[in-house]
Amino acid sequence: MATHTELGLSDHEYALILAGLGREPGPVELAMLSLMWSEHCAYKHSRRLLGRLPTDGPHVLVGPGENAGAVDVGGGLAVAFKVESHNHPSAVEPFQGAATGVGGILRDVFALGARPIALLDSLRFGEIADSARSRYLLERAVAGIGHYGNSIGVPTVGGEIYFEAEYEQNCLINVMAVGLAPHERLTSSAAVGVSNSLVLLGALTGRDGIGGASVLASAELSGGEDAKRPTVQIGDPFAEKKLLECCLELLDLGLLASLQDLGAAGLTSAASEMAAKGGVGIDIDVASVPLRETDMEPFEIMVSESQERMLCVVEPARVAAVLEVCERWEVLATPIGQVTEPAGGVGAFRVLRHGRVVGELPVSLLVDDCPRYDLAPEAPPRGLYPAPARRLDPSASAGETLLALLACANLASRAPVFTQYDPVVGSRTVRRPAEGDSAVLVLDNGAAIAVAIDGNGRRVAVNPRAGAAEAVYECAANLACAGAEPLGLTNCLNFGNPEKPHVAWQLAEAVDGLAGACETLGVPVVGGNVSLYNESPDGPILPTPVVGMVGLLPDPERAGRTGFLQAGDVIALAGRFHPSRDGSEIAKLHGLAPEGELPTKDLGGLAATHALIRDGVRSGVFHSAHDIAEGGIATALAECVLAGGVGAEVTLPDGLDPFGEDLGTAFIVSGPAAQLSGRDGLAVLGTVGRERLVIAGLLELDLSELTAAHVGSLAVALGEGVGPG
Amino acid sequence: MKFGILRFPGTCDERDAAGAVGRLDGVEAEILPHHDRDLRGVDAVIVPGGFSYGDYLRTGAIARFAPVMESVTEFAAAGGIVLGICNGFQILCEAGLLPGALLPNPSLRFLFRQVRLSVVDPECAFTNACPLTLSVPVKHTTGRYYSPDPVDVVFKYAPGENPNGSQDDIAGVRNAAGNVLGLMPHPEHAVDPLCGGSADGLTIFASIAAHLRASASTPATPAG
Amino acid sequence: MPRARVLIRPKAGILDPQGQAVERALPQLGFTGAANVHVGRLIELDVEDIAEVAGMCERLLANPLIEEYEVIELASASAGEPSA
Amino acid sequence: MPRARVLIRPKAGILDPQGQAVERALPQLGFTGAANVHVGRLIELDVEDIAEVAGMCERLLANPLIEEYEVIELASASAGEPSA
Ligand SMILES: Nc1ncnc2c1ncn2[C@@H]1O[C@H](COP(=O)(O)OP(=O)(O)O)[C@@H](O)[C@H]1O
Ligand SMILES: [Mg+2]
Repeated sequence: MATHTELGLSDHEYALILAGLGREPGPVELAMLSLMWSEHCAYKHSRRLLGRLPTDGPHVLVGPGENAGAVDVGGGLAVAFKVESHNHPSAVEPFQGAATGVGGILRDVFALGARPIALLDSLRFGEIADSARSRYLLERAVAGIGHYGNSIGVPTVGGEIYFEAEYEQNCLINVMAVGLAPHERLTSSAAVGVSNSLVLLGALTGRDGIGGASVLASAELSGGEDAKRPTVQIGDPFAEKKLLECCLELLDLGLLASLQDLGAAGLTSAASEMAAKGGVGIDIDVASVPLRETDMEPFEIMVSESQERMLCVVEPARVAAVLEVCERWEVLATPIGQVTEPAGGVGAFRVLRHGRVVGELPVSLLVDDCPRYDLAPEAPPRGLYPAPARRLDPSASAGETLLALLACANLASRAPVFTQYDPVVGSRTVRRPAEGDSAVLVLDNGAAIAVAIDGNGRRVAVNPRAGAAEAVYECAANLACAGAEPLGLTNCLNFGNPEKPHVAWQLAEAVDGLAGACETLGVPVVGGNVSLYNESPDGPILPTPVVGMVGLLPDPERAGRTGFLQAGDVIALAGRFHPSRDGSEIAKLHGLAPEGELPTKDLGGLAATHALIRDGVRSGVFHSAHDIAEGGIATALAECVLAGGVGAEVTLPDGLDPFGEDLGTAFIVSGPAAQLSGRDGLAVLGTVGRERLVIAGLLELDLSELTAAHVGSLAVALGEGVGPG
Repeated sequence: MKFGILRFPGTCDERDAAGAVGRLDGVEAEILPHHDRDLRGVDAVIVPGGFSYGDYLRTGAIARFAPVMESVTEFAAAGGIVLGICNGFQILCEAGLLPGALLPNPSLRFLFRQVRLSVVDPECAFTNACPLTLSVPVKHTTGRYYSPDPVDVVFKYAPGENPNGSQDDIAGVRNAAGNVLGLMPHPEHAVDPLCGGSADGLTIFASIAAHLRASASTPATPAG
Repeated sequence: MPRARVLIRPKAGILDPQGQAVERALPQLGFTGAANVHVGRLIELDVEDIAEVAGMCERLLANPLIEEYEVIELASASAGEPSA
Repeated sequence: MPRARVLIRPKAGILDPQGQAVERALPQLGFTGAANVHVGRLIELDVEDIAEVAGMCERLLANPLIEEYEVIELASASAGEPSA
């Protein structure tokens, strides 16, 4: 039997367990506790920080604490969404790691009673130009996401990808799922009703991912991936598709008292959190759990992370009806235990085998009593991250520079990736990838939502507080370009080892930056995920908070688009734009480390600019709208030209750096001259037309040259399938 | 008039197909689950896209044995109109209701792309209301059509648009009797300009409805 | 109970992109001289009667239009085979 | 030139959804009693040196994290095998 140290518990934590229990835990109990007290399940190093995030808002229906958050979108409909990481499993086996990441976040969304209607993926890899391994990880992770999302019939409508050397050993795979539910189908995971049955739905339980949460997600990756082999989980989107349809039908029929997905720490985590939320106890008999391998120990059954399983609470009189529905969907359903009366207010989690108790723990000990640590943040010295290789001579002409930016891995066309995803299944997709800055999905109430996901680790490395805030602003800017007003936000905090003072500082600063930006824009945080210990022997990743947002637009016919539409339209700049080069894409091409300062934002002006863009798009005055992001205004103009297939001729304001960045603050819009000229808040730059991009005094490039550059490095990296395996 | 839309475990595009059909005046759609032999009196059957049985073993291989397929086979033998889309096409080939087979794309990757289709026979039960070219998306990993024997081609990828190495640019074929058609592109995802910039796909469903109406008034007309 | 091994291969003359991808990838890893690479499916199962397997292949396991199959009887449901 | 046959199977204990799907489908076709069904890949290739094939499996043909492989040397690049 493993010792507490081998299971990742500190001596101090073990002492707390002894005190809480008044005795030594048995083997089943220790396995359960070690997982529930892992970073992944207990948020030991982040829970206190997360309290700083604003969570209230007029549209919030379900805030943090449930499997996913949900906001009201009118007409009795709710949109549920959450982003989650599957970083460490994907570094070990990218195809299955990414695939099961998709499966996991989808379960969180339909556990709430929402039908998943969209996926977005946020990916980070090492430099594909230099690293065959990063090309392999990209290829296989994208294939895995497509495999799961396409096969289960949920469209992948958006995402983002960055390549930085710091992710070489520790790629990031974050996936966001968005679901739709009538209010009355929203379901809690709180177990209720003493003597109600616990019914396990879905796949057989095998030895998949035993100890995954503690071993993989709560420890740094070091060499010897061999040791982690038994933890590889295989995704079965077919099984999950049946499970999804079955669960939604069970909820529609009103047969379930509560529903919860099985993720990290399997049955242990699912059942104990259901019990904690409901203030009840739970009995589970492991002998009734259907197994894929017959010789499994009780502790293995309790912590198995086999995919495609859900746990529900059912009134005894309804169990037969539940089993009947499951049989029709060819979903295995097995009563495995029941809800029990809490004794003196404290529920007990009892694990039995053929009726004999093999473990018994207070639910509160599992769920609440794990210590939450204060971080010991300390600002690091400069020079934390090395300078990247120089890829462009700083004396290159503006034209050459723009072409180099369009071709670089972080800005090149994403088409080689997103053409591997089905963006239309479900018949809601109004803006497909690359058509708009956000994906837009039409709802049954006639309105639409816009969804986007953003994060830029290099800028967070420069200044964690300002960089994390920028992610929120940029995400909101993307929504504004669709004509949408943000309703709620989800986030995934991907950081290194929080026990290191400088990582703790990055994390604390970034959370403050997120919190401040959410307050500025009035957007509540409704959920999220934390992924720590993203480190390799070479050091930590860039600090990478990823922000996903959902916004509402009243009229999908008016959804904004990126591309210039019509020759003769006027092009204008909106926003208080103060670009600089620290932490920018051009600084990276020039071989400069992510250091310096990010531009200070004029926060009142920023919110007003977003409103200006949103209103212009909604009213149809703007034929196109695009936020100025990485690569600066020259890149943004080129992107509008490429997306629209029509050229432009502009003159930039005096002294404006064509390649500097100030994310989330400024926009390029186009529209009829009569409407745009002289409009408040807009500075006219030029007109749409011809087949070239002309920036007066700076560059002249044919559309064909821009297109050739933009096809770029991703197409090369993904040029040919790797084949089987 | 009622169109039946089959649903197997793992089918994904059945709601889309039902929604597409529902846009036509006087046409309703009903989902027909795989385990039920009863076709519920429908006038036409659509076998929609998706990943029936996970596409495990071979696309369409397992779905063809579902109980509902026995009835579809009888329905087709009696001249009933059957349209297979993507996975539905694969299923109909596996079931022997259509000639040929679908093979993996040469890239071995899933591919989503809007393509232009040329209508080879504009007069048949499936195309009588179609323009000569249609803009419709494809999305599949296994869409390379192959047949060792000559086949009755109804849709081809327009020149230069073949996304998957299909033999002779074939995008859709019908059986000898002309009442069963399979195609890889997804007309049900081109029915509303709001969601995709083309409503061309709707004309395929409209063709079927028009054909059914015409044959209802002159019952002796053979399909095709 | 006998254990059957079924080998399923793309028929001669049918493009085998998987085989080609492997053939192209091998030299890049320094393995020269591999040729004639074909990728197919392997199915192994316990059956009551080995004579039934050909029928399973004709109807389900293979598609005779594009694939050929070969059935091999293994000694028994032996040790060393992965079990469910 | 020797011809190698490589059998690649899901490792014991690793979920095999394809094998499960086939196992559930067979009884529907009237084939009862099939059990322990596993679906893997079959790769056949001519090689200069059969000893190299294990290395090919480790690096390309199989995914050693989740699959096991077995290399069988065939008599020769024989007739009866499909050729490119
Ligand atoms: N960064 C974050 N911001 C806001 N809420 C968070 C964050 N991280 C986690 N949460 C919330 O904490 C709860 C537990 O998260 P998690 O363990 O990831 O849930 P699950 O086990 O359902 O995947 C969830 O309600 C989640 O939304
Ligand atoms: Mg959950």
